[in-house]
Amino acid sequence: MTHPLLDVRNLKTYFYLRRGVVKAVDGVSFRLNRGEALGIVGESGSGKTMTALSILRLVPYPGKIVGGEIIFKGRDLLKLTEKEMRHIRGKEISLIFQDPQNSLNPVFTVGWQVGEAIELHSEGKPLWDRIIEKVINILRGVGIPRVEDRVNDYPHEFSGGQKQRIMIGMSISNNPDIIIADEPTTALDVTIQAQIIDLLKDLRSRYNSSIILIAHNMGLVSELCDNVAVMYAGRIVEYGSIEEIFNDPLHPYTRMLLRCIPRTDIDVDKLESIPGEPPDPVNPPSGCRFHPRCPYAKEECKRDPIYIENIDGHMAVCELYRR
Amino acid sequence: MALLSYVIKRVGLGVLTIFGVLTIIFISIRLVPGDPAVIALGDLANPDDIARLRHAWGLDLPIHEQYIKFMSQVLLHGDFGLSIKNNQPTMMRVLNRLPYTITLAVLGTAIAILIGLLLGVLAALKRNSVIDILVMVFVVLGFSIPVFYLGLVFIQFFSIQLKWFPVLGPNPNYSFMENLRRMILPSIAIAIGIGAVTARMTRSSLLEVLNMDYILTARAKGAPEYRVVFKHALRNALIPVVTIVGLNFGALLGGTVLIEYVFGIPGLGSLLVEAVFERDYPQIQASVFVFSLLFISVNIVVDILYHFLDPRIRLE
Amino acid sequence: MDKVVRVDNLKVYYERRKGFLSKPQYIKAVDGVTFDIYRGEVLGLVGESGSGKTTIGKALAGIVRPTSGRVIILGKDLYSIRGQEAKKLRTKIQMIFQNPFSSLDPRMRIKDIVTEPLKIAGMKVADLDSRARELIEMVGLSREHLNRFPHQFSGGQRQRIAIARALSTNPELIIADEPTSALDVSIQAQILNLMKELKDKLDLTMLFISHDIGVIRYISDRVLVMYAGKIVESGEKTRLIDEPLHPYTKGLLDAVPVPDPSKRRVNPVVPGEPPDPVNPPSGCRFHPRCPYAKEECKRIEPELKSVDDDRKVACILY
Amino acid sequence: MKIWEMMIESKLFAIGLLILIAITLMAIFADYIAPYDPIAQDFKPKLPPSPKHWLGTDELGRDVFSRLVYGSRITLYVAFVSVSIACLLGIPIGLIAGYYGGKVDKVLNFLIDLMLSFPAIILTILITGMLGPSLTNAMIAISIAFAPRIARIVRGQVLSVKEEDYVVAVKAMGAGGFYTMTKHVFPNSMAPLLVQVTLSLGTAVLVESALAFLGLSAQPPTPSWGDMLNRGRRYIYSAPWMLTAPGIMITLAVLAFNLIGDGLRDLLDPRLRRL
Repeated sequence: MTHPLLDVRNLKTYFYLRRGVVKAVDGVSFRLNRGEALGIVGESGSGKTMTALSILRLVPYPGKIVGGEIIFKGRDLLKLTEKEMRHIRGKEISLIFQDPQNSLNPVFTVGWQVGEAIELHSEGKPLWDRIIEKVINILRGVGIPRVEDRVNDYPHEFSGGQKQRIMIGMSISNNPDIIIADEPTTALDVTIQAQIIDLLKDLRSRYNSSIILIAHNMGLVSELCDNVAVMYAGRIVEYGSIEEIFNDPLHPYTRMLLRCIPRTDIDVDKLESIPGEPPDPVNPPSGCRFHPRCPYAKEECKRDPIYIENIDGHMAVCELYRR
Repeated sequence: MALLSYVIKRVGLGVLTIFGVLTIIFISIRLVPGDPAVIALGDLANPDDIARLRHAWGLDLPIHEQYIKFMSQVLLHGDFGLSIKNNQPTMMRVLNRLPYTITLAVLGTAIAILIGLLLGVLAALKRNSVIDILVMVFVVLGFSIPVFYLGLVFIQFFSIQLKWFPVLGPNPNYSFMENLRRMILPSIAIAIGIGAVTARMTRSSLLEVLNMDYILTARAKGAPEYRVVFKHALRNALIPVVTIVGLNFGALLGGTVLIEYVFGIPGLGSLLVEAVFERDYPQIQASVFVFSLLFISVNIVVDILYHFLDPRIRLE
Repeated sequence: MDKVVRVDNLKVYYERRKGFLSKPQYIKAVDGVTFDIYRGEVLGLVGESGSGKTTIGKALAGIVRPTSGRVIILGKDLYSIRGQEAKKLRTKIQMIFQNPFSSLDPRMRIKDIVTEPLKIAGMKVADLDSRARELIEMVGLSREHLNRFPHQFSGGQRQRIAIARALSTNPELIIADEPTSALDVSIQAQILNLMKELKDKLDLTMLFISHDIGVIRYISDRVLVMYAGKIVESGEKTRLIDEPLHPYTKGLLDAVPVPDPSKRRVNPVVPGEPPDPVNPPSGCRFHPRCPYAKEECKRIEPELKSVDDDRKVACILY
Repeated sequence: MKIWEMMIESKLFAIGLLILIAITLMAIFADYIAPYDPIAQDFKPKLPPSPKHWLGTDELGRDVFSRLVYGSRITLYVAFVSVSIACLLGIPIGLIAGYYGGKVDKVLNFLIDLMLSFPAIILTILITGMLGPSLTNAMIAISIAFAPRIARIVRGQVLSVKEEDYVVAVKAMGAGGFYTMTKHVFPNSMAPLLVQVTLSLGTAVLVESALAFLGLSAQPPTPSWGDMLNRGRRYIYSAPWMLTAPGIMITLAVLAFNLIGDGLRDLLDPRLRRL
């Protein structure tokens, strides 16, 4: 087997708060191959965003990566110097955020902001005119109308959908190996969301970039991804191909999560709902963190370590499969 | 152009405010218990003199005519009447004293902004470190120590103990350079309070901005940290800081009165205090007016600057 | 059938002044909307942001005065009656808000929150405490919760409290404005199930506003689809969603990603963005984005016409 | 929250409160604490600090420590009375402006802005200058200067609370304006107002001592910290102790109110505390 493009091993990112330690990411491992689109799904607080930020080593204060390895093209990103890491960010791995309203700097023109991403990773010092030319091409490519007139406009002069297109343009400006998209359509309307998904699909086929799509919306993931990792309370509880996850989920959480989504295509009498609430991040339950809400929970589920079932890459962390 | 029309509107509002300020100043003489002319000249004054003064101040007219006379004199000629002290036009005396006060205010503001930005940025970048704590101690103390006491402490320490500076501030008898040297201590004293406020605002504003998604965007692009802080964050963080500096300029102007008193600087503030003790009502009115005129003007400039700094508002 | 609500050519324009001297502009949030809500049904109101669905909710709740048109609830014109009569009618309408973190007064105890509508209505309740207990247990919380403050609860629990509050006066109409969109899916399912259960048990009449068609399909009986301040289509939910008529409804339904990798979208997406509510396009407001648009769509403003039974659509194609 | 819980939670609040309590006790028990009559000129002038006169004597032979102790009365009295009057004037104006909105608000807001076009110290000097220097007039001046500040804070607070969902929710229940205002808007505006009033008390101490320093507040021989500082200024070479003690006391009093205000803000708004 060839080496994966990205290999995250036992990643741990903790937040040190006054109340105690929040183990936002607590032993997460997954692999991403070149050209693959991986979905990471979970509810709020499951640690999916922090996993993304950890890969770029951009965890905000007071969070810290306290363990694990992030092997990217054979190098452990956690062992790079800050300067080496800067050359990875925006050039080899880029990031798109949830809320386009806040992800562009309000006091600079969009042309300058996209241009900066190019300038920062250019050899020598290219002329700004050349950069702007490139910016115009990129923005045209992501579907901004009348680009020539608009490169010198400020972010607030664009609609939410257009801002997200600009962010996407920025993220592909250096033709990166991996694009991490953190809930890129959550703040957008459904029709605009569909446009953005199409754009991402299109870019993926054009540039052969790998995509990590972070989402809480299962529909979005099924629309775009090849493989899915399901997170719950800081851990991956299930990983598999898109078909395996949606057609044959192993973990009770995945199964219930899928069944509690109100569908547009079928009528149901009663949604399955997961009882209870997600756990307190400072004092998560022992053993399998889902056990207090799980209808199949057994006594063993409360104990560490937990059983990992792995059938040809379809993996679930659940005692149900221990024989 | 949007910015131009905003400037016109803002200046128009300023003019309206100046009208109101003058009205309040006009009314203020009604606060004098009894006849202002009698109080100004003293109980033993000659009745003719009192009548003349009453006439000069327009107190013998019906109130609406007094108002029209007062407003037209001020607005058309900048004339608040003659000073009781030496019969000079009050406005001329104000203008003679103004350069000291303006120098003090400008130097004070400049130093305050310098201290404020420097300490604020430092504290924000070294959050929760010893430096941050020291800056916060400075902020709390600088905010609490009265400017006049601080001036006296400076004199005790820098002038009397260390003999670095003369005890008294500038006055017309010295050369320009000497006067500038004598301005240093008063300017720093006046700057500490506002510097503290600015530092605190800069710190919290910068910390807030550093939490924004667009800062993460800049980092995710691979921008080096100094560029993230000084280019992407500071420009945004300055927007609220500008407002705070503008609002506190009033406190700084009030401070000049006290600092001029402490250092014996013959500025507008000491003129005001002298006028109060001499019951020189026209002089009080003229001096107070110029103080609020300065404050209003600075606020107009700040508002325009604010519009300039923030494109979200600029193009509305 | 018994009508609880009759909305007649409702228009709500918001005034926006850009500056001190400039001419006011009018945001046409709702621009001529007519519909009914029948007793015992859940009417789903679906649309994207800026379509005017929240404004309709507020107009029905009595907090946004219409620019023109009428809102008739239980036979009375909500905005022309006064005094006791108005007060009496208002207590029969209750609202549930989107964000449970801001819709409960942080300084009040839960027992005061859930019984507040009774106090405002001036309703004589023999035992306020027992009513509070009854309400809180109806929404799946327990009586120990009554003495706590809102910040001690999670989002889902707070929304339960908001539901209890809305039920306190035995209202004839409940307006639910995106009650689950601030919640995680697993919690959303709990709240939706609770609302459905209560609807059946208490025979509630409800206007349910949402941008999520899945939620609308689950909870409502009939659906209105809004676009740029107008209703473009209405009808029984299953038929409307399975066989949409209006090009916008079709586009909207197509755009929703389904959690099933075998059902990936194949149709092209609706291009463009919703129009500026100050200057909406002439004719049909959807024409600039519509794949079937003809020349006359720019001129003729289509009316909402019955196609069959209870199905209405505003499009010249029909 | 209980006061002692708040003190444990916020150290700054605790320090501020302790200083304030100390100054308050000093004012209440001045008769027992002060060793000598603060007005009597019983001793040799300008005696340096000694066991007999902890803080020395002033140029008229009065015990500085005794004057300092009695001075706390003036300071607290002026601060509390004038800020209370400012609240009595400012709170209703702010409530009316914020609640009614529209034209009423425009007019009131213009008047508030107008009063705020005078720097606070300048306005108080204008008023005391016209009324004549005295303690009462200084208090009147401070009340007038602070009322628009309070009004503006209340107005801003009402305007933002009015838009909160829970207030809209109450309106949707059919509640009247008066009910909404008294049950929801006003109680939820109180916390930030409390912070501002505390900080205003500090500013009032500052302004009063500035006026006294200029000779525009309490007249001699009344012991006041500002006046003591002004006397000390004249003997900065020969009797430096005369200005140090009152200077530090004014600073401490202002510091106390600022610390309590900041502490309250942190305690009431946990969002800011994270920064």
